[in-house]
Amino acid sequence: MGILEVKDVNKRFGGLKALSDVNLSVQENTVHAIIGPNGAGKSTLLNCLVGKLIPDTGSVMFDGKSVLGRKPFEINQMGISRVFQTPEIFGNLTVMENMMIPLLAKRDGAYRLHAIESIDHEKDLVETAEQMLKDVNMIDKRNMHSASMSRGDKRRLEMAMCLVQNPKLLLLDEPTAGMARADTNNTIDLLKEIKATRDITIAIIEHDMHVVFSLADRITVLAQGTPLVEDLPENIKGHPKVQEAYLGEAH
Amino acid sequence: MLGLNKKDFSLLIVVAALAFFAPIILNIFPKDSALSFFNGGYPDLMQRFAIFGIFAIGFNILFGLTGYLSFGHAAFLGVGSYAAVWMFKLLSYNVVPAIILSVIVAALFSVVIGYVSLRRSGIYFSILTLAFAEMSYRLAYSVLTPLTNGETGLQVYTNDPQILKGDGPSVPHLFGLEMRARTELDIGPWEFTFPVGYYLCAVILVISFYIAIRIFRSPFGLTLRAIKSNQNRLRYTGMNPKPYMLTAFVISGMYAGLAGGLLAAMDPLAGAERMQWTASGEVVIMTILGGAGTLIGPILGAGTIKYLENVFSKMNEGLLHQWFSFLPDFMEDGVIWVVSKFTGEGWHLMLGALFMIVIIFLPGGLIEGGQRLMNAIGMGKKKDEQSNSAKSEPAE
Amino acid sequence: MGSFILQILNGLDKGSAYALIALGLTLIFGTLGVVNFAHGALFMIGAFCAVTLSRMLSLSFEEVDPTKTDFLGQPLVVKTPYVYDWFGPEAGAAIIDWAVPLAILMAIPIMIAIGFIMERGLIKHFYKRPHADQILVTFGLAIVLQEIVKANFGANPVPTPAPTAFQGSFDFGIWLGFDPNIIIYPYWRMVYFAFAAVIIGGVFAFLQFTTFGMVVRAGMADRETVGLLGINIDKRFTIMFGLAAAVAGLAGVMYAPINSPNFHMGMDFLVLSFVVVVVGGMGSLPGAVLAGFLLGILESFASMNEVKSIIPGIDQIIIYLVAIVILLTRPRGLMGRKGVMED
Amino acid sequence: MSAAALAPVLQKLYGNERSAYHLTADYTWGWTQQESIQAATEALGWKTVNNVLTPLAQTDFSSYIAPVLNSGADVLVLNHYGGNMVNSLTNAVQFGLREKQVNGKNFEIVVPLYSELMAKGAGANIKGIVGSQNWDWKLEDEGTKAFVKSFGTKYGFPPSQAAQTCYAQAMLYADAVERAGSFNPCAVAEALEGFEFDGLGNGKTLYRADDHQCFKDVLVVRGAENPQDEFHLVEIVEVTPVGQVTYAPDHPMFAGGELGQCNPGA
Repeated sequence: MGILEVKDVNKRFGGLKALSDVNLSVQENTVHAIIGPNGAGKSTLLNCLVGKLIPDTGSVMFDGKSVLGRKPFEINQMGISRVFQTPEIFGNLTVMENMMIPLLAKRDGAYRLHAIESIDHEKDLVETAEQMLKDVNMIDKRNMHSASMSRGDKRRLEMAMCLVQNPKLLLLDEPTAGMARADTNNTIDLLKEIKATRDITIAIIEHDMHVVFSLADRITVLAQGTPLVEDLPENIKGHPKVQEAYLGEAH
Repeated sequence: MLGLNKKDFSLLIVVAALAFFAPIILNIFPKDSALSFFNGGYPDLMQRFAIFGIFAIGFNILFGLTGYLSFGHAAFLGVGSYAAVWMFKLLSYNVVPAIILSVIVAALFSVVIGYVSLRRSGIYFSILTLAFAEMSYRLAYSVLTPLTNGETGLQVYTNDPQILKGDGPSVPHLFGLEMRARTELDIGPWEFTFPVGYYLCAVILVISFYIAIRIFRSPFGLTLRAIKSNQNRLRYTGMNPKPYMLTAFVISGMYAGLAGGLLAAMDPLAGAERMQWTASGEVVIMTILGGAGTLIGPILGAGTIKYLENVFSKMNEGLLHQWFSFLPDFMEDGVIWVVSKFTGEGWHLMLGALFMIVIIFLPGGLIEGGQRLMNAIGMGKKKDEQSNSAKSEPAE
Repeated sequence: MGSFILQILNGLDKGSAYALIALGLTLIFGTLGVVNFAHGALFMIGAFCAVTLSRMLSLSFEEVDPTKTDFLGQPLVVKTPYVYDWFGPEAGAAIIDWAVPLAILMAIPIMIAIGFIMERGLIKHFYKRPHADQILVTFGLAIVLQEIVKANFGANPVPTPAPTAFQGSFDFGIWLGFDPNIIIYPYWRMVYFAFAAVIIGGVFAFLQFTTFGMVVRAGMADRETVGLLGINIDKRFTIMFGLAAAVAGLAGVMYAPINSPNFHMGMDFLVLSFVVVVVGGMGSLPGAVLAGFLLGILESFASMNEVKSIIPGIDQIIIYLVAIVILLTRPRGLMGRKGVMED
Repeated sequence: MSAAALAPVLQKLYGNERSAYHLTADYTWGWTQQESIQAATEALGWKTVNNVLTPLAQTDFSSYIAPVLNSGADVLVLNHYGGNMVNSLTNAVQFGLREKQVNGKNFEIVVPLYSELMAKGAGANIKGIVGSQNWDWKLEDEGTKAFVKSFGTKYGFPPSQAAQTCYAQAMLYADAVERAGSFNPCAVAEALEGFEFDGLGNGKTLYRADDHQCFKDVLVVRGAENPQDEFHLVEIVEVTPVGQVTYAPDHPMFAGGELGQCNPGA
């Protein structure tokens, strides 16, 4: 049994069949990559996992519980954190304040009224946040306005915000999209370190094969809404079906 | 101190000192001097400073922190006033139960209106709040007259029950201390008035301000700012923005109700015109003029508007002739012609123009203006960074 | 049945004013993405164009008539409009009588000019600012404009009658086979409805059948892409602002005989027209027109005695009630597109 | 009061057999105004067909006016004031009500209370409309003449009734303070209670002690059909003497309740 089990998921948008009979099993403490050409349904699948979309049929089980019908914040509370394609952070807040929000959500749940005690008095949370910032080499930016940072820093901050919650599953949506090579490599190093130092499962959607083959323990190839193959990275590389799917896209 | 950091504490002290010494500061010009015209230290105006300051502080908790622009907050002020006057009618002129009930009633109203309006965001939210407020206003004037006494306004009549009145005073009072009682102090050419009603408002203003600081600095306040910044991220971070928004909405509604209750406590009369959308627009203007999202901005904005309203609207042509009599005749007439367009009855023109100038050039309001001024003269360069993160968070 | 038809007529007429204002608001919002709270003020300025023209035409020279006295007992000063002198009393009187329709000619260039000045001088600095700032700065502008009008024309309504030929009312009922006096409707209101229909049709035709309109429509759908094509969309948007101002202004000119213009009429319509726009769906032109007529008709039905006797006070709140219900059930209004103005 | 003054004139002009349709501004002033005019006209033998409340914020009254002709009424009473009245009257005339015949009679419009400012706002629509006023500059008494002369010389137009009211009130207050020898509101009130005066243009005027109501002659006016100049918008039809409009302090319809105790303020 994997920590994330997707069974027979179908999703239609009007006449377009975005996902058909998707089955996927992500094992605990692995990095599982989902690749596929444009329009293969990767983002749709991801959105079905985090509560943004509800599949027409099928089931999505996380940690033995169904996520279907739950709102994004409930799914996060179950232990799934998500990194977006373009970094989504709280641009109006400082880096440190950005870090406090996920910690509050983790400790207090989806809603708790803490209107009187100062945020500065949350010593435990502040310490955890500082430690996390140290881990991602951002501690010197703690008082910076996050909107004014570089895109790479925003990505790192977003990753830190997800990791600080100690999620069981981290979902990454093309974490290196639009990045320069150097930044991409930094991100790969960061993810490798995370993988090495934490008990965490990572599901990653990616275009960049370099990233995928540096990180993934298992790979699922999606084409036209259906999983083509699921296998170890070394077996995927020369797989004829995969080549066909990608070449098919090129034509 | 008081759970505040040093900077916030000094801000609180400044506000408390200003509130406490307002009767002196605002009457700084000797009473026989020509400048005494600019004195604002009379009870009615000072009470308005404090009451609308409270209203704006509360509005800022919603608008300044979350960015949700409500165009219907005057409705809560209005129901607060009605609730207070009903307490006067039923119980006694003691202001304590009146103010408590006005806050409670406003809270109930804001739960209902907030719950519905917050299902939408952006301009849709603004229109929903506007629609609710206009409905309240129109019904208060007509169908609900048995509750509101229509355009005459709700007031206390001698045949009202007032079951707890006994021998108590026939004017609003705080356990016997009449709101309109005052002490006057003459020092040489100066004359100062210290009204009881004002001091009640001032004390409540300082407490309200203190609570607002705590809210701003709390995890709740941070969450509200996160809502303004990126609701999507917040949802995927495990928080449910809806109840936070509703809480903020209700808190600001309670502030508005408190302000309404105090208005009634100063003058036991409640009218529907307090609920009109233009009245809601006024608190928006106050908050933005001062600086939305800053702590002290809304109080400044409320004070500025109420002061200008009083001072500019009472400048008439005779007075202007007096002032500009030093100019040669042809210039005098020209200057007066221009100035008179902006004063007296034309003061709204002044308000509109001032408001436009602030929005265009100072999106952060007067607070931003002050900061820029400080920077320009080389002061507060160092403070800037600090205040950016701690204090000022411009409208967007 | 008669009263039903009558209220539909009423609703169409009220709706034409709402629709015209909402149409202009939507043009500005759809093309420029700006929420213009000063749009009501443009409507008001249009109405005062009619007032101004009728005053200009009535400009008079003064002669003392020693045979009569004025209220102070002094010789009476008789005023004769110059147009009487130039064209003879009859033609002169006719010209003054037709001041309101003539004001259309005057209002078009004035309103377009005001629109250009507003867009170039103020609005263009607000494209990148939050909607709240746009609302607030145009709200400030609305106050300024209405105060300027108040300072020049006073706070009281200024009666501005329709040409004599259009005064009185037409008995529709007879025409439809009812008894006399059952369905009567004022001529001028029918003119207003027809006028609104022409303007609305004109605007749609303009957007539909001209290349200019096509580009603007494309820009409404996707501003950035059209910009990338190398089309100077900004310039076209300025023109659109002028057009929207003209639509609002003409709606105001023709409205002057229906209710005597006063400085506050813009604000009275503003709130309503925003409700109309939102109910129609922000950014949807057909939605704005549809919602304008729909709300006009609903408002008329709510004011019927039969309805009021069931739900007292319903006419006070009907518009807002409908707005709330529509916004809750159809979040983007009747015909709104997804993603418009939701942040 | 205006109703009591108006009724005899209405009877004289329009007879005893009329059916009235009321449009009433939906707030307390409108309600009381409507109530008194209904009572006064019903006493003449008029029937009341309907009374429709209109929202105070209404600007276009067409949907309220459209059903009037079809209701069988031959008189429309507009219990509106200020902007409401200007718009509703304008709308009513637009609908051509005044040119219509109902029940074999000319259709008439009555506005129980209006001022010159409102008449000015309504423009030509005010022609022939009967209503009541407090005061008019065309009155012939010495006080009025003197006031009109000095006001007219200074401003170039005759004073409105609002101008006259302000002037008269300021004079009265000054006089009351002088007589009371104090600015204390209670003393001033006492000086005015039961005070009767004349010479300010309104004729003999009484501030009744019992209920603090003011009693004086009421003018019934009518919008001039052919005004000789812009100042002659209305003509005086009749001056109803004060005796005819006085009512007992405990009159069920107008009784204002007890006065309560005077509160001098701080």
